[in-house]
Amino acid sequence: MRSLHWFTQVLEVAAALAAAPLFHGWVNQCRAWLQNRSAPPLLQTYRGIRKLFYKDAVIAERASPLFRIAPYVVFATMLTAAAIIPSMGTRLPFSSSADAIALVGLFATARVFLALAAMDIGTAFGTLGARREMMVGFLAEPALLMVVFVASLISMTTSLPAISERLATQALTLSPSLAFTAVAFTMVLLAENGRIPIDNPATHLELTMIHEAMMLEYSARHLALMELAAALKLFNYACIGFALFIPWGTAMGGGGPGALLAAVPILGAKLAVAGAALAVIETVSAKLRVFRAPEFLATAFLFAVLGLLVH
Amino acid sequence: MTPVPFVMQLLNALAAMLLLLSFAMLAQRRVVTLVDLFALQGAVLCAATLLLAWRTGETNLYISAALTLALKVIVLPRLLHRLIRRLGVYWDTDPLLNIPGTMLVGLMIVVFAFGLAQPISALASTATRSAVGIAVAVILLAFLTMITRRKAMSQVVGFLSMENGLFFGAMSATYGMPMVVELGVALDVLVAMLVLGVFFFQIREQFDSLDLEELEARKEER
Amino acid sequence: MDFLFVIGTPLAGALALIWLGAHRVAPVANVLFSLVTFAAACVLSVHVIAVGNLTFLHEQFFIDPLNVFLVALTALVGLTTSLFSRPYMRIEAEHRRVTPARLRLYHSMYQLFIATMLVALTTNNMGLMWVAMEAATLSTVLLVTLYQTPASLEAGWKYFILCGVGIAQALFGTILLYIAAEKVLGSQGVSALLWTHLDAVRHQLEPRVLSIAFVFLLVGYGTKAGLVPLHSWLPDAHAEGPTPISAVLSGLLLNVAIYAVVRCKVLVEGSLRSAWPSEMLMGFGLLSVVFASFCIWRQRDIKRLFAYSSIEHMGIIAFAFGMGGPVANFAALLHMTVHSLTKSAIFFAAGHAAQKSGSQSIDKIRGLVTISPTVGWGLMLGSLAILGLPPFGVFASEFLILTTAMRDHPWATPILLLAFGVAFAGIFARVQPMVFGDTTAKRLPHSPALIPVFVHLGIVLMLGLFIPPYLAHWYRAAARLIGGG
Amino acid sequence: MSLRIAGRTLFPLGAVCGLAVAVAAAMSMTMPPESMQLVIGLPDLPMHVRLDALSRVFLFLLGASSAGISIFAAGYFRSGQGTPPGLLCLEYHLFLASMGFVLLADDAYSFMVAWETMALTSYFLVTAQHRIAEIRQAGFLYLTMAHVGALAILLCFGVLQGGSWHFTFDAMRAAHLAPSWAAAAFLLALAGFGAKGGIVPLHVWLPEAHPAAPSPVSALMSGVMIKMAIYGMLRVSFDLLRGLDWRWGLVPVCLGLFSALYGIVFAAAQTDMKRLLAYSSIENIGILFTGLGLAMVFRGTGMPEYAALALLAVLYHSVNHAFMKSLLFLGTGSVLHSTGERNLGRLGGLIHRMPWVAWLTLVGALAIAGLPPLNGFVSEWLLLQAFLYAHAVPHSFVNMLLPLGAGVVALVAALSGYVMVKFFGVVFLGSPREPSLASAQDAGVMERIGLAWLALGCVLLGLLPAQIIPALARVAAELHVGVLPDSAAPWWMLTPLNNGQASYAPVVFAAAVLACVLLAILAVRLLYHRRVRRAPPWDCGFGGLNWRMQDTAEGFGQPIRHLFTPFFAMRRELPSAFDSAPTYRVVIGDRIWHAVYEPLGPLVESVAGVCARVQQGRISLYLLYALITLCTLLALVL
Repeated sequence: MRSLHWFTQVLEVAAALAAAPLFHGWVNQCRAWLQNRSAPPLLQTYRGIRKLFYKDAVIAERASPLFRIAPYVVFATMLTAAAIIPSMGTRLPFSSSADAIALVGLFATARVFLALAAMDIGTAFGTLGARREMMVGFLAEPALLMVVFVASLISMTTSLPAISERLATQALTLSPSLAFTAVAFTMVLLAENGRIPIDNPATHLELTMIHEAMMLEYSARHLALMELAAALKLFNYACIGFALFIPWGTAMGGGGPGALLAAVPILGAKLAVAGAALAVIETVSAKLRVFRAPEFLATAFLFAVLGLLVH
Repeated sequence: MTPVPFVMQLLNALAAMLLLLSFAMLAQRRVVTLVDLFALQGAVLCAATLLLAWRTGETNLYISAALTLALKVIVLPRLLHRLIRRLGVYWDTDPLLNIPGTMLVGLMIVVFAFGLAQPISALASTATRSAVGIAVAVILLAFLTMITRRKAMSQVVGFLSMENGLFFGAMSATYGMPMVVELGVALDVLVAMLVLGVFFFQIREQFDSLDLEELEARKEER
Repeated sequence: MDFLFVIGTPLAGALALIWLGAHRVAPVANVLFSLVTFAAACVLSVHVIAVGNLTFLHEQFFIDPLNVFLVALTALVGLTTSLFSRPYMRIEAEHRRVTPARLRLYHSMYQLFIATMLVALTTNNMGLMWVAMEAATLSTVLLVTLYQTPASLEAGWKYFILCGVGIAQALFGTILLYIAAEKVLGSQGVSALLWTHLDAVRHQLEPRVLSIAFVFLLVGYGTKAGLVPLHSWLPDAHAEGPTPISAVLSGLLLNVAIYAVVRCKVLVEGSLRSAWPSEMLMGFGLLSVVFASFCIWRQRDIKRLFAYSSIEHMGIIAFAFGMGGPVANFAALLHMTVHSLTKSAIFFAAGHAAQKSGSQSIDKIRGLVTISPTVGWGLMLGSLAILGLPPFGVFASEFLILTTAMRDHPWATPILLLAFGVAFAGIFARVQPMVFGDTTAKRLPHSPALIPVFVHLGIVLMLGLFIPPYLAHWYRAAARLIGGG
Repeated sequence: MSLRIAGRTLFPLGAVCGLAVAVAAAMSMTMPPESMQLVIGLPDLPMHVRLDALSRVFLFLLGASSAGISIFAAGYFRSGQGTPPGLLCLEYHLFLASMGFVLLADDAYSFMVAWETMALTSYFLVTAQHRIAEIRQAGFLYLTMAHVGALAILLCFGVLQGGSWHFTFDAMRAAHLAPSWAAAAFLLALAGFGAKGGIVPLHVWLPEAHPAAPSPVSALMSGVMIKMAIYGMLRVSFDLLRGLDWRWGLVPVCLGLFSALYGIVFAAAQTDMKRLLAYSSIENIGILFTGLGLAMVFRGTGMPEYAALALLAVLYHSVNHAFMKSLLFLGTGSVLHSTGERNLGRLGGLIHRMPWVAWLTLVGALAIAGLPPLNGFVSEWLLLQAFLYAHAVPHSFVNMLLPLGAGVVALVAALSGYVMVKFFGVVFLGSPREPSLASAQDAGVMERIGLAWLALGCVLLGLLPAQIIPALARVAAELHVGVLPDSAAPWWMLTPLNNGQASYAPVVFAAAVLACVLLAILAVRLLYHRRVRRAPPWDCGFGGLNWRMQDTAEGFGQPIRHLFTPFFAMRRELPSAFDSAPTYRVVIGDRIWHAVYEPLGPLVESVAGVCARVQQGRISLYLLYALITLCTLLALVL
């Protein structure tokens, strides 16, 4: 049984690493369809990353070591996060060393490093991006934490797999607090992953860009790692959403190898649906002005708090 | 009610005179006259002391009377007169409160003093009911005189008059204080006068006048 | 014998210094006389500790725990002040602020002043006490006007008149006391004014007369102690006289006046068996504390500033004596000690500061730490000590007073605390820029001899952390004597 | 100068002593409380000292963090303007000693003596550069607030003794107070210790005094001294004060949350690096008060385990903050020394010139931002865990509203991330904003050791909470707050309540992240290549990049200013379209200062004016006062 748990753990991390670009590509494809464009291939993200890895890295003259370390740190945190989130099975040996709060802290670490790296060169875009990222972050992070907190309150634990298990074993009722938090979570997801209406990953317009502004000075393998980390982040967020709001289908405590086997396609299905839904949201909504972003996120925070109140 | 002996009636009359003189000083604006009134008050005090000494036969009181005569009737008025001549301050300007107003306040003070004196007179050695009250009144009237004057000289006379009141109080109520004390007090008064004399010259040297308005510079900023 | 030395040395000194005049040994002689006085006072204290209460000269003088510690304190501060005055007055003479004739007056009157205070403290005769108090006023009036400036003359005049009038009230109070005592003790002899005799029969004294007497005495000696609203002379006199005189006026004379009030209070309360004399003292105390704290905010003259602080502290002491009881009395006595030590130290430092800067105006004194670190730190530490910051002794007494106030008169505590806060901000805001900050003045080649300042502050610091047992014993005995509460 | 040499040897000696104190405190954690009576003190109240678990924790905090600060100080203090180094050294060590004595004091008198000595010595340290007018003003404000606070504490002790009129802490422990008196004592303590700690609205001195002081002193004040306020608060609320209604615990919770938010929002708007850190201290004090209040609520409502948890969070955060805030202040000290600049607008790019300082400061910045696996996260985690149980409080409104505190804590933690990115990014990253920065030197050996020691502390406290928590839990047990269950978890795992509901294993966690980083580096190198080319920054191809194009500190704080406008009293000077030399200036004011403190001076002045009216120099009037006094008193007597 223990070995199965370890296997689940490794599988989850490997799957995250492998499937994150795929999910990213899927969302892009869906979006293109919805917008009547011809869609890029599903594996386009992989190709882009592979290409970047082969290229020579160009680094600004005045970049400090922090600039070169940051992509690895960001990537590593996202990967570690993937190890905590119960995407396929809830009995993860590693998850006991980091609970949901630590997960939020992990995301914060990534964000801080990203922002610091962006400020390192001293370009106008870099600092602008860092500032905006931190602005989005300081509202998104507590909102996410409140989402987790509501779930923790319902299940009386902060361990993410345990939350997931308890929510899955509950009767299938629509708890109002969970409904509120689900809305909040979706909004946070959009904001944290640089999606419309907060950011547009497809544009480099200086007035509006956030995430891309921070990436401008990166090239080659560093950029590849950053892109991979971004994809992983989106994947992780999706998996958090599944764990909190649609935990059914993941391999729970009692389940053997069969349950795990069943969990893989179920996760795939969830991802497919989620990606499509994300694309729909992005298509139907318009990009907000940067100054409106705090309002958007404050609303998310408010929803999460409402969820706490109606608990 | 037992008839009051003649000596006591005389004492009462002298006491009343003291009070009257106090009122006169309160109303007087001319400095020279003020000093004269003070000398007169000293003389009355001396007479009262002698009377009491004769009645009680206390030698202490004779010495007191002699001291009073020497100091308050002869030395101090002469000293003051000389100062007035040397310094040329004959008149006080208008007092701070007009004379009728001052008189009215003085009257109230007398009433208050008499009220105050009642428990003391009950305990006093002499049978003069009003003597203590008059002493208190003289003290407080002298106080009032000092408050209403604008010249340093008049203020000093007020101060000395207050001393008279004290003396009268001590004498009428207890036949005088112990000798050590009385001598000490007399010495102090004398020294005070000497100090004052020095003072006047210093002040005049600095300010060319003895006007108290010159002496109002040390104050807090509002 | 030792007692005669205590009283006689300064008297002899006064005469000798008239004779010595402005001779260059006069300041040294001044110190020597003070030293002998201090030594005699120490011997006397040891003597009293050994054998208990003493009376001298047909009971005209007596020594008990209450006054012996004040005698020792007076002699000590008298000594240190004379030490301080030696270089200080020399510089003043060099600056041509005082003439040799005036210096003669100064030295002689200084000794006389010390003598009168010692007499006032040790006399058993309430009348003699009055005489000594009046003599103390007279001997200092001419010292206040030593500089012959318009300001000092004005201050001297006010000092003379207001204290003279005040003390006249005290005389009347003494007369009334005599009237009441005579009925009990008889007019034979002079025992009717001897405090020890009065104290023995205090329960038989006629209460109504005594209450009136107390009012007169309180107003009279209260004027000398600078209790608001009778304080008006104090800021002027303390600010305009030469600094050594400010130091002894603030440090010693106020103590003596408070001592006189307390002696009277003991008698009156014994007779009355009611608490209103205490309440009156407390009222005066509170009023003084509050009024002085606020007035501090208006000061532009360094010595005036600390004169108001003296009023505040006299208020605290009066309040503490008013509360009565062993702890409050103890605290009040302790406060008298630390206040007189600290305040005289502050005046020493302030005097030097003013001398260096050529002005007593707070705005003109800047950056003392840079010009002369000892003066700067002396002033700073002294001010902090007087503001009641631990570990200085002032805090110890204020702690005891505040805690007793919390117990007995909780309503007064917030008032006191408010006043402390206001006084703190007021004084500190003025001292800080004087001590710290930039200055255009040059650093002085030699630092002034401020040993007295640091000796005083050292003692105060010690009293904050550790009160020697014999001293505590002494205070306790004195506190018991005062009783009340 | 011999004094300087003395300072050079005395400071390391002080560091060794600090270390010894820390070690001794840590070793004796398990021992029962010891107490002693000293010969000094007041005749009826000799000084009492007592060493219990609570004092030991704070002694550890004091010793361990001051060790690093002292080492740093040995390299830092140089003679120059202001107080000479020898005197500074004396004041510095007196300051340390008085803090130690605060922790040992076991009666009101010795506590007050130590407490005020602490204020006094730190005041002298703050005004070391006394020639600068702002510093003098800061010092004045500081000492005044400290003194007023001390008066409140004194009053608090006066209430606490509860009628026994003994001022030993033992007497206070034995006293039984009526609920209203207990509340009064508590509020007085809150005011007194809050003024020291810098809780809003008593915080105004803190952003003035901390920047004014020399950096090691700022570090001591922010890192250690304001913890003394927490110590005092804990001592009063959990040890001395009995019979307080639990609802009063909500007051520090609310004040704390507000302070935390207020502090961090202001920190985000600052342009002076030390002011920024000072405001961040206000935030942290707010968090500490929140935890304290929470513990009180839990204790009062019969949930000892949770109370212990909240108390643990407070203690842990105290220790953490001592390390990280000292580290940051020392970092700014090094920057200040080598550049002479405190203004963020004139710094930048120092990571190249001062790599040691930069990297060690980064540890502190990340720690204070509450990022795992550093120490700031641990205490944040503990506090959030405690908040998780807030809904169990048996009161209908409280149990609904209290969990919202977690939201505020989360918001504050996220904002502190923002602030630290601003702080570190603007000071150390980017390109230098002044030409003079090119000559900046890295810190000396002593300074590096000091910084490294504190950074090490941050890391160790972050990685080994499971080893430290049992020691801290003794405090909760000894104060009868509550006992945490024995942990059945392996040594690397932090499971405070041991119910499987929450666990955190920073060692594993850190190892995982580190392993991921290393694996990624390795994989990239093995699979691909290591070719790197250096080139001018791309910057979207605009070219002509210069340092003025970077965000300024004002710019970085702009979103916060925009979002939290009601907090600030802002004064802007905007350029018009026709200015030949357009300037933009924004001055951030504190509304509380303007509303509460500014009118105080004029108020007192006006009362003083009324008093001055009495004293108008006229002798007649003075005589009249005497007469009126006499007559009034006589009338009273009759």
